[in-house]
Amino acid sequence: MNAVIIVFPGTNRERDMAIALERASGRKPTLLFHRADALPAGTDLVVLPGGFSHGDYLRSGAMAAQSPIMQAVRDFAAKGGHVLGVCNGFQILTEAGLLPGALLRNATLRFLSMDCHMRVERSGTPYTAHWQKGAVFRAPMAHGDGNYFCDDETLARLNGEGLVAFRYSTPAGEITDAANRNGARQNIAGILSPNLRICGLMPHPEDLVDPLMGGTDGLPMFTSLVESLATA
Amino acid sequence: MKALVTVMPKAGVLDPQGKAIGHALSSLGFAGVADVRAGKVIELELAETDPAKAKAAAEEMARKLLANTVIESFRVEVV
Amino acid sequence: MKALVTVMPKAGVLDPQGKAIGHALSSLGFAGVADVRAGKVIELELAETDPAKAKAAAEEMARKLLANTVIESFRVEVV
Amino acid sequence: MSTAPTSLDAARAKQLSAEFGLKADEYDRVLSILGRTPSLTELGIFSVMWSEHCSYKSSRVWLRTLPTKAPWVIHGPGENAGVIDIGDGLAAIFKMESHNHPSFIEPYQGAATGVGGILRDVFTMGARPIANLNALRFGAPEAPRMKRVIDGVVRGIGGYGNSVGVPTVGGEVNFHPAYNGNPLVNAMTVGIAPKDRIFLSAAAGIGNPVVYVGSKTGRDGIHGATMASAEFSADSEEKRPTVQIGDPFTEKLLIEACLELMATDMIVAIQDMGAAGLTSSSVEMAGKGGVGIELVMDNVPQREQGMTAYEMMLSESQERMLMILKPGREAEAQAIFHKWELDFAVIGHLTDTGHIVIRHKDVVEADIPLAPLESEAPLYRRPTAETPKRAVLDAAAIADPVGPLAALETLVGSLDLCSRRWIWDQYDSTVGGQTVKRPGGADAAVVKLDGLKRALAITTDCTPRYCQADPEAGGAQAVAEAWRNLTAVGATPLAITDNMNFGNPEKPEIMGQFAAAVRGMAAACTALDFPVVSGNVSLYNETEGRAILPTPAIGGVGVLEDAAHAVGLALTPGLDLVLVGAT
Ligand SMILES: Nc1ncnc2c1ncn2[C@@H]1O[C@H](COP(=O)(O)OP(=O)(O)O)[C@@H](O)[C@H]1O
Repeated sequence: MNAVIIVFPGTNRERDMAIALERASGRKPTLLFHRADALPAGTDLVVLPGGFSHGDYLRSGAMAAQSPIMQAVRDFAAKGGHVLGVCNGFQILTEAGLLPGALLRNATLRFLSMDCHMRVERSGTPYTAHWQKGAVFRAPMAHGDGNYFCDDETLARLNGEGLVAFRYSTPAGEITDAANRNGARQNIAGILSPNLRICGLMPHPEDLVDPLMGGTDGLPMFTSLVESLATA
Repeated sequence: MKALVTVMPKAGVLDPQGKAIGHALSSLGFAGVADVRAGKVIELELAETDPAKAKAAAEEMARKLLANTVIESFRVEVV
Repeated sequence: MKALVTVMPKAGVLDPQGKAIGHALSSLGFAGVADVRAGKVIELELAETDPAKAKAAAEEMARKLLANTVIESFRVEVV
Repeated sequence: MSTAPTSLDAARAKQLSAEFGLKADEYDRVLSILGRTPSLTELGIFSVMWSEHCSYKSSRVWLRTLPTKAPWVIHGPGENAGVIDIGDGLAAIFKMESHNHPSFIEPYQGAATGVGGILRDVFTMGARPIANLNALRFGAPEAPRMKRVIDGVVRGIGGYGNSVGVPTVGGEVNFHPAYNGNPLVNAMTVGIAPKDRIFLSAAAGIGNPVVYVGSKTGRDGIHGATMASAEFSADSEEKRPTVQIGDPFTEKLLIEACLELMATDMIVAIQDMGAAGLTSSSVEMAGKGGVGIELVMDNVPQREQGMTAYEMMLSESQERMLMILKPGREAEAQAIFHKWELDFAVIGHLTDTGHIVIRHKDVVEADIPLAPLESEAPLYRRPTAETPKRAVLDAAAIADPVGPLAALETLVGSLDLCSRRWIWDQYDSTVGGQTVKRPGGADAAVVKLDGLKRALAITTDCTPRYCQADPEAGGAQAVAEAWRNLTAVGATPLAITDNMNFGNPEKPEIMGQFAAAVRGMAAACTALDFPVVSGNVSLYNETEGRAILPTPAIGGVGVLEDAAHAVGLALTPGLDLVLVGAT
């Protein structure tokens, strides 16, 4: 799997992502600075990692969505390429119009840094193949703007087409308000594009891939990707 | 000339900041505040001297960057 | 009636947001943007019907809560 | 071009010197060093360099008595941060610093810029910052403004650290009415560098270019360093200078750009612009290197119109660094900073005059010999009065009116002991992917070194009420607690940084607390082979004549050869509980 991690000014979880991808695939991903206007030949997966691109001033992800490299990412996606956006990366994907909706300020108005649980709503995708539908996993979240919003029509479509990937849940898998710390619509933590190749989510599975750091709950996402892309 | 771009959350979009401000105002004892919306204002100092052109340019900037029209609406004023 | 409270960073106070927005606008190819300042606007829906009183109340809210007068200045408009 | 700066009117200069915080005899020394009345810029430079904050004039005689050496110490106090050998060819670089006064005036920005400042102290030496900690003391939550201060400080620390992407992995917080008008915000950063690639601040090479990088200079916090050295009065809210605003995004770019430049061989010396910005960095770099320095203010990147040399030399705008480059490498270095969208300007060069010369608009605004500026800096051995020893309480003789269960409940629910989750839930503690023990997980935070088995354990500790009762025992206890917290996670304790927060040193009882705390710390450090490698002093922490509790905050660092051996707090079912030590 040839993974490329895009580094914007202010990106800060590129190393975490590189560690997780290398752990799952045995290969070091390429780090690509946002000024590039093309992806390396043979790219299988583009990752937009977490951080505060351009300080997240104005709106999270808004300025990064306009970076030169994003045109190449759009073209890659249009040709059916796989794109993963985590946290700030998810925000950038929505700002760039590659995923619907927007990430508003957390309903608590505070930065939220803690482990959360998510229920897998759709299995069998390149991102979730290693989980059963309904499986629950844990991951740290660390964001100020993670409150997923979309209009009713979009919401109906996401639900109807099975494009909600993950919802915040209790450890037992119940979808409750208390589990929905940032106030996201219908506890949505992550979504997929209609072709299931673009995925955005707020929490950080890449920070939970090593028993030393508290567990390997996040690893299935990366092993799913490695297997799907190896056979693709 | 100066252009003021005011960006507000669209009607129907959750506005946690506005809600929290409303809450804080009432706990500070301010009565009669029915509704609060919190938005942004961006002041642009433009080289352009023609008001109509300045307004058009600022609107273009708002559409492309300053506002996210999925959740926000904007208005531009030239002063 | 409606009161608009506009809160801006004081002159001379660093405005990292404005700086970054200015930068982004120029890399998007917008020329002729000399300076950008980013602030907040808070729309208050007030029960008060007397404009002068509404303005005074909104100013009081701005001083007490909406603006941080150490680093921000504000203006109030009643519409 | 004129050659000598224009002196101020003599009477005006004397009056201004007092306003800038110079004592009458200190001002006389300025006159004798210059042989004339200073210019405004010169007076500004003297007053900040001789302020408590920059000169350590009240504390230096005591700080010298702290043990600072061990075979693993690479650089002790005197550099931007302390440097120790942690094995595998690596060095840990760390320091703690206060931002108390700014955090009271504007809690969010004060705390945020405190984090920014301590990060720069660490990455300026070549380290990538891997962990932040914060030691906080607040007043009673019901005291005026205190809720806003608490909220703003915690948000500010999180806001800055989260954005630059350095995990905030630990800290401490206490509440006491003595901090009602003077909360303490002490921030600590730990970074990692190859031990043979440490960057120092001593300038060298006559003719070498002096380079300014980072943000532009504005009129921020002019005279902040002298403010940090003056007692608060009720009207200080009026006198405040323009508050410094933190820009963590620019800091993040500065970290990446500096580390990229440091991977080359272009840098001769580098220092961050901290308190008293351009003044302290240029004076210290040239002073340490024994060279002269000439700066042209016209070349300083400026954010505002019409700034004077005085304003630029004293500005405390954040996210700026000063460095000396090897000759002829300017263009290469500039390319790196432009890639990261940062300002880069050659603002002067090193000279053989031994003077600092400031030019602006073809006028010499300052010309000061550096040697006496340093060697004749005031140094005080202020009178001390010992804190009276209190009678030892006979625990057995004290009645128990509540019973152990109720007492336990009260303790667990008390402000100083209740859960700190509400704080660390706002701090990104996992970014970097190396956090083995997060806040609340162990007695010290444990952060692994990327790609290695090795990990660092880090803690901050101090119990101010012990220090109030007995400053010597309290100082020793704080060091011992740091040592215990490190050993409790399985680490070998190596060294400490400290942040000495005290009241007005001109009062003998305060200076007595300071001296006793240092005695206690020194004794504990010596006994435990746990040297002090860096630190910071914050004095004049008083409001209307009432001092804070003596608060010598200790930041301890230890090493674990194998991160997998780190021990946490969580009890595991089936194991025995063993109490070690006498009760
Ligand atoms: N200001 C803070 N920032 C981050 N973590 C904190 C802060 N204050 C306390 N903590 C964390 O809370 C936990 C308990 O703190 P404390 O009661 O001071 O610990 P101890 O007394 O065991 O040393 C520790 O893990 C500590 O790092």
